[in-house]
Amino acid sequence: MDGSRTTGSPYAPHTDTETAAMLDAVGVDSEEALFDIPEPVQFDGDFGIDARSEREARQLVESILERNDDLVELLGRGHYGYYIPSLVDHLSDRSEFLTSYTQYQPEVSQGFLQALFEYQSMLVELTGLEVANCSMYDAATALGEAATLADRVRGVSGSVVLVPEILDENKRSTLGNYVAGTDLVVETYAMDDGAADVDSIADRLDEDVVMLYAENPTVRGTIEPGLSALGDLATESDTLFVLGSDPVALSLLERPADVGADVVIGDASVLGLPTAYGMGLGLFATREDYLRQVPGRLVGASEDGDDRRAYTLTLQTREQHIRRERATSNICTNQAWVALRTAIHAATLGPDGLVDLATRDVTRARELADRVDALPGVTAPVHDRHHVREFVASVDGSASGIATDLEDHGYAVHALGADELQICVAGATDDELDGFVDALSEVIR
Amino acid sequence: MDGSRTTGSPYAPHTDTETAAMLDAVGVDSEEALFDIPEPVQFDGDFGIDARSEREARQLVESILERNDDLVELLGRGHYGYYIPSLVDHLSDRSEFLTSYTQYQPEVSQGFLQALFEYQSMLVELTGLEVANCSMYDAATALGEAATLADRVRGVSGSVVLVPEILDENKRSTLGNYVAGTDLVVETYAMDDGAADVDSIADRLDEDVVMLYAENPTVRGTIEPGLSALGDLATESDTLFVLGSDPVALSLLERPADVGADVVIGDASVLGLPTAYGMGLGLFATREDYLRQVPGRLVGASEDGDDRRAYTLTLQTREQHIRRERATSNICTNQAWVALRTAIHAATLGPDGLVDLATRDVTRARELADRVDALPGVTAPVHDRHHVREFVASVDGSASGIATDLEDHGYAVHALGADELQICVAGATDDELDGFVDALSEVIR
Amino acid sequence: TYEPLLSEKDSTKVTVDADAAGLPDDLTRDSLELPGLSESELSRHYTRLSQQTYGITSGPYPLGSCTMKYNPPFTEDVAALPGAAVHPDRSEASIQGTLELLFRLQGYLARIGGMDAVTLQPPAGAAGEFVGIRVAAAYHEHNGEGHRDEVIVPESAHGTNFATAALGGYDVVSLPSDEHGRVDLDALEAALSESTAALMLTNPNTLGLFERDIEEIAAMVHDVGGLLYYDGANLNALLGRARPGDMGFDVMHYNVHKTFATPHGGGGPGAGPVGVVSELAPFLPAPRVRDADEPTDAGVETTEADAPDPTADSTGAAYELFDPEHTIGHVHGFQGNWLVLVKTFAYIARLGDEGLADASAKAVLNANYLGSQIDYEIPYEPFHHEFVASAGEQDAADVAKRMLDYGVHPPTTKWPEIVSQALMTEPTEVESKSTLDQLAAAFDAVAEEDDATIEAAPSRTTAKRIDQTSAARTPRLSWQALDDE
Amino acid sequence: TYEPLLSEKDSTKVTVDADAAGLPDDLTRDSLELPGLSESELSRHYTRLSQQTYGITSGPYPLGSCTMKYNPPFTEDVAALPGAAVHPDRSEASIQGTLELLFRLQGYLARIGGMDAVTLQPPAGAAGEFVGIRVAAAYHEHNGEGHRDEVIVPESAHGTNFATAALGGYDVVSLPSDEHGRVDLDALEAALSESTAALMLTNPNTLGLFERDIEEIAAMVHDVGGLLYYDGANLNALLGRARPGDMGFDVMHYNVHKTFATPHGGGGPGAGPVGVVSELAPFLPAPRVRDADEPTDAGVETTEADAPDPTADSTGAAYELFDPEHTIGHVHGFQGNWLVLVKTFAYIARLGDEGLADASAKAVLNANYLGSQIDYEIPYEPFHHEFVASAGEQDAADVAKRMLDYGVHPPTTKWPEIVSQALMTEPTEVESKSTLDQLAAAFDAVAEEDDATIEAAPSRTTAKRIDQTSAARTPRLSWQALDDE
Repeated sequence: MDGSRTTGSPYAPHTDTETAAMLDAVGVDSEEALFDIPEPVQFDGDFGIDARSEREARQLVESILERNDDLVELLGRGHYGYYIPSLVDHLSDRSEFLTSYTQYQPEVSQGFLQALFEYQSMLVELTGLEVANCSMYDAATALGEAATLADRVRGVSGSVVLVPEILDENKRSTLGNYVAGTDLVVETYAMDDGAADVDSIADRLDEDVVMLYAENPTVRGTIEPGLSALGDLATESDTLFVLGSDPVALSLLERPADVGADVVIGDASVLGLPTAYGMGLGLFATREDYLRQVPGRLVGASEDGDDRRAYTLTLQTREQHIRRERATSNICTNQAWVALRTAIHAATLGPDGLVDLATRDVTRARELADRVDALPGVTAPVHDRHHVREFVASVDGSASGIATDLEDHGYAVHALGADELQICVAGATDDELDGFVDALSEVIR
Repeated sequence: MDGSRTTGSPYAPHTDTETAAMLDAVGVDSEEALFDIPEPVQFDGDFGIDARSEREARQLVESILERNDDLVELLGRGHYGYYIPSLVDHLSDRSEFLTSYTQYQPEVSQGFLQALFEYQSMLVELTGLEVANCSMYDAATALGEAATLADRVRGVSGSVVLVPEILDENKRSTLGNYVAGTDLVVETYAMDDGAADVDSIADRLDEDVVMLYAENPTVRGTIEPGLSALGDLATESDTLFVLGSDPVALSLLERPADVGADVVIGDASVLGLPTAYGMGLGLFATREDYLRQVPGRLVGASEDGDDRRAYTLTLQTREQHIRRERATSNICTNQAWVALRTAIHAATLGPDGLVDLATRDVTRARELADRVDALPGVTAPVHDRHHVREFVASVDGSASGIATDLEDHGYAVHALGADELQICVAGATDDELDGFVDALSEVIR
Repeated sequence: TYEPLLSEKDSTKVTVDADAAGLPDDLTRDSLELPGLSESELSRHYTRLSQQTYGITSGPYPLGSCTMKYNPPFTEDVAALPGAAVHPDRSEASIQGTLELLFRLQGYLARIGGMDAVTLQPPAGAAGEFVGIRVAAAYHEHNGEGHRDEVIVPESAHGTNFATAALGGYDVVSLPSDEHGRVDLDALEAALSESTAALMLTNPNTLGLFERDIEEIAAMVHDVGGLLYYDGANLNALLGRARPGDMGFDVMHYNVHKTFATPHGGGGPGAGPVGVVSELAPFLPAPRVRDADEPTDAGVETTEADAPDPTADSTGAAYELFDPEHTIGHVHGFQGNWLVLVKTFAYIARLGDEGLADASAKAVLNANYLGSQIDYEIPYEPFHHEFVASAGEQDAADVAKRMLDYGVHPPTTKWPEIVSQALMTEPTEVESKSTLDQLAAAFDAVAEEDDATIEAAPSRTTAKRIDQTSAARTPRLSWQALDDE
Repeated sequence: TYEPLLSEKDSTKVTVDADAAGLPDDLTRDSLELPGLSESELSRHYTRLSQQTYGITSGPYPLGSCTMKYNPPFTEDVAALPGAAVHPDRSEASIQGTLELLFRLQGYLARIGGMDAVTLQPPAGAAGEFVGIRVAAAYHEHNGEGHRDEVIVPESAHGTNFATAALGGYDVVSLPSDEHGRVDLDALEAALSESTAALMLTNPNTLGLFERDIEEIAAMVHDVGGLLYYDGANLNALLGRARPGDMGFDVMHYNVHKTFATPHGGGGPGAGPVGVVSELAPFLPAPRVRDADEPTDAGVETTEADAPDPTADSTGAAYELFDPEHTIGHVHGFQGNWLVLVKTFAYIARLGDEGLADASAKAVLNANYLGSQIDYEIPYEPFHHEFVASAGEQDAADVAKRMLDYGVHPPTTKWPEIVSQALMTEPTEVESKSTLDQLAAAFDAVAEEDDATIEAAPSRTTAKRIDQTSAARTPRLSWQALDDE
């Protein structure tokens, strides 16, 4: 078997003959001779990891993931299991997209650059802001980046970042790490029946506050009625107004630019990704004023040598590989491929589909709240607000006990505190919601 | 919603505005006005088929296919569940391949033509014959086409097609339909302990026999020891010698050209397709002498206007779209995409992998036969022959009863007649074979 | 850019070791020589080859009679479900899902075609034709009319019609068109006789014209004891507006690729299910699928045409295979191209009545709109889903090659011969107005060009014009043949 | 050929109907204007865009420090398994599969890096660096050494090292190389002080050279109370031959894309797991995963590094999330890029010890072979998995553009600056000798060309040389911006 491949990496193509020829060309006797590692730090143990055939490796992962229970997830709070059209998978899985690198050679990367340019453009339309980057990691890290942006561009001299008291704990914690190297401190503002308490915020806003953060919808599914008021307050106090949202909500709810938002962050992978254990796509859009302080990558239009339109990464002098410790962020690898998926998903829906989806998220949440409210021992929604996708219900008895019992019936919901459940309709079929109401009525009986 | 799409086909892109503009350009008021159907044959009923979202249609198929039991298939007899490397799916699913038409415009079809040319070349190497077409439907129809080829090129004036008495019933039936429009009749020859009875064939071969068909391996998994003898006999009697096989068996067993085969048929999708309820890929190779009598499509090398190598469908004057009722076959659409998959699968294995696979099919079948032979009440293999992939075992008690009991244990095997099981190792993991032996020993207890 | 053959990238010769398999030397080959390349190298090879292939995802593909429409990728996903991978010899009890899908698809197709019973076994349209011809033969034979030895085929029919009739052992009687491009009734009258086994017809015909006299044609054929065969190639024009069964056809095949958007795969796999009226059902290939609780003697499942269509779930009924009473037997090793049938089912379930009817409406609208926008003459009207324009003084094949330079796929050319220098054009329902405008612009640009320009085309494609003559004169059909030169 | 923007194909403006949602007008936007295209049109759009994108399946991609290797597609399949789609807020009991995979991956990585505990949360390499810096800060703070405010970074380091240290609030102290291209020990001595929080290092360094004095460097850093951080960018050179933990590193990140072949996706998603020695484990981000039956106080799972590796099946053990005792909290909304971690696990499970060691061997062999075949000078040796050649009198960026014309992707250029006109080249283990020969031919062809030729390049690409300056001077970052012009 003259041309046999050596054992070892299944993805290294070398035959024995080729390896020998290459070693000969280099002028050494063995691969070992190419390693210049002092003896004391050489590793001669093993990792204890078995090699497997492709089939065996696949079976191993299958056998592990089969341990995950097959539940209908009525979970929300930032991650949603919308149905993803097959086309999104088939197009984004094309190997040229999937296996390409960051577009540092734009002449051979026009396709991906254009897709990212289109992604940016969709977010510009959704937010009404002039600039969107082509991704951060997720909503939490985008919030952190917004805070460091506020720190850089502060119009006031203060140090406070003001966030809702109901802010998701993980987001709050991530923000804490992002501001740990700055002088910023994170403080919270009160909520009034599930919405920002505008009066108390008005009292709090002064020159010490560099950034005000609000979410629409909030983490409890309520639609914020007071965004314009917050925007006005922020303008008056020269505070950066940062709004958290996502592409589905933005298709229906107030346009951030219209309420005075300076930055919009959020998780754009509500379109494009299934629930993926928290994997996300950080949305980051801002006003043109802050263009040169934006973190992350930007794709711009330019011309090529034939004066035809062409796309390229631009304003790279903001970035770490050029500006090093004076960069606007340390981000390098981001979530480009997820952005591609999100753009394709949004495009398959089109504007009609997006508005329909968000509209259904409002009406179906309302209908489900009414149905569970009709059950004895359940009150929903807890907040006298409009909701999108999800709402909080209060229950007689232990919320966590009910949630566990619901799992046994095949449904996953959030238990909040002692006596609240949060329930989400996004991505669920009508049959699944019917089944859930039945299961809940049985569990609380 | 100015640009809304009309309801109807989700794949027709027309907005209301566009439809109106197009009707206007044509000069009619409605789509209905474009149909020139006499009133008596108009259909104004409905099919009673519900429209569904993509998600619902997918769920429907899922809910139906979930009814198929998840069994370990130790079934063979022409269809095998070899593991298919992921790369085969990912490459063959590329939409340019999947959604293209027959290559009647070769200038924009070079890629697929080259892949088919390479497929043909692989079969030329495997069979040793000079010509392979780029597919028939499956082994049974390829056998039928071989008979009509024999009819056309007959060197003798007879009418008999001679096939093994153990020929698969469906193949035999399909052959019957293919020769129904000719003067040919199908007769069988006897087997001797699972192999062709060369002596009785020698007695039978005369000027009346236009075609002699043998399989290697046979449908019972035995390797034919007498192929050269059959080839010699066929040559002497000027009979077309047609051999049935497949790419895995051909990688190890005697090369058809070396035993005097005039035609090789078989199912090439043993590589490239999973068990797919009998879906196949008809292999058809023959000697150059019969080139202009070959059924089906052929890809040839040529040159383009720049004198560079290019590929094109060739010798199309054999085919139905040119020669109509004098064509070599009525085949039009064939199994091109399956041939692509088979070529990719064969290429991922390479010659080492192919020989290894076939070698393992011999050794593992032998080992499994030994293991089940050791069980009380089981004798295996029934035939004192060499086997590849599969073998027949005789059992005390009802074969069909045992097969049913094995299904309850999660294993599918063939029951043949009253007291024989046919068992196949191809594609099964070692764990699965261990489990099967355990299950069998339990079932026969 | 040129992609080398696999064999030009590597050629590895492996000596076969009979001992390793425990076989005697004389049962094995000596060696095997094939390319031995890594996954990465193969990945690049086939990725490049794909990029040199024009598919429906590359642009419009208006091949008349070929019906190239968008293939929804979700149908690939469902065909790839683990539950779809079953061996053909599995017990019926263990593959109730497969049998349910086939049974329901039989019903879908019966209803769509106005037929009583359907076989899903034929693996392609031509194989479906062959089943139709074999069923007709068996029917006549059963009725003591085995002497019928002629099949009538219109001159403009698809080549497979002729070849299929011949393969079935019939003499082919060719039928000319009348001046309007339809069946010439006088010629038909002359062709019909007690030797007539069947007339094979498409409707709309190859010119896109509806055979207005179809009722009379059916009566004439039936009067002499013949059967009327419907070639389903053009069914995409009629969905929900007319059904072959209602027109008097006795047998028909469906091209699932043309009508139900299964991908063509560069030449297949397809599927060519065949529907028949109840009299012919006993002759259909074996096996078919039926509801185990409602079997019928002749194998005519009126139930399958009338069955409800549960939206979200399996029916849960029990299904079984059965052999029709006078079956012609098998025409394929098992049940045809199963994975293609799964895609067919998924597509029909997606569109439903409304979507299917709209597909035909938009297919006809698109053809008529495109026809209204091009400068080439279209001699025969009113056409439906396709039209046949004439390239006039130009050579239609050259026109097609030149259209490639405009980035679109050309129409089918030089067929049917009833139109001189035919450009047979079928845009299908999936093209947008703007794409049709782009196509029309390509037609019209070429219409203005001189012969020298179009004879030199194409120049912007992967390969320039390919020499077909030398390819046929000196066939080189493998890399071995190239090496031998 | 030019592919129009989606917005140039269609622009549909939808008026938002607040009533339909039952919302007051002032809670909704007025309208939404985006392209409204059919599946077929989108399919063509993105298919064409993909064809205008160079991926690892297009050809060699020898970007130094970026480590572009073949991405086995089976890892995509397992990441697409239905069981992988779980919501981050699911109960631990209901996602034992996810937790098992993460736990076992923590163990794999700990063993490969010689570390005691691993967090999988950082969603990219730079995020991993940030975790390392934050963990170091928390550790020093915990020990009453919060005054340490300097991080030392070699001049030739990746830009993220500098930016990360700055984001963490540290002053960056830049460290020059010695004449051999390695850490200058005298300069290090001068840089180290009681203000030193950490030294960030890659090994092999950016020139591909192993830092031979690594033991002494570690001792020096530890002597002043600093921590030693390992940037995993170059780990693909050392698998199975040396481990950062054994060299004295206290913290490290792994670039799963570079070392474990997860696809780069045109810029992400990646994952940047971080491994630490046991002293630092209590400070790792929350949550991590542990065996519920063997929890440890500090969260150091010696069990995860020692656990057996069952070949075919799940372990069946029970797993749980926990917060390390002095955790820095979250650095991501949940657990990072889960689907990427699934692919990482699958790749490591495929290769095993033998495959991983061979990957490094072949990566080093390939770099050395390619280096031996090109005409450009390589000033620093002996290099491992990558080398930095000098374009000499040529402009390295122009050399790169010209290489595109030869159908290959060029190396990383103009970095590290220690080599003038740097061509930083890393072929990885997946390239064959023939591909390396093709690459060498491209290098050598360009080396012979004059400045005018290379300055005019590329000419054979989708776009010709793109004007970066005007793109930055007049930013047009959306189709809206183009429309406004």
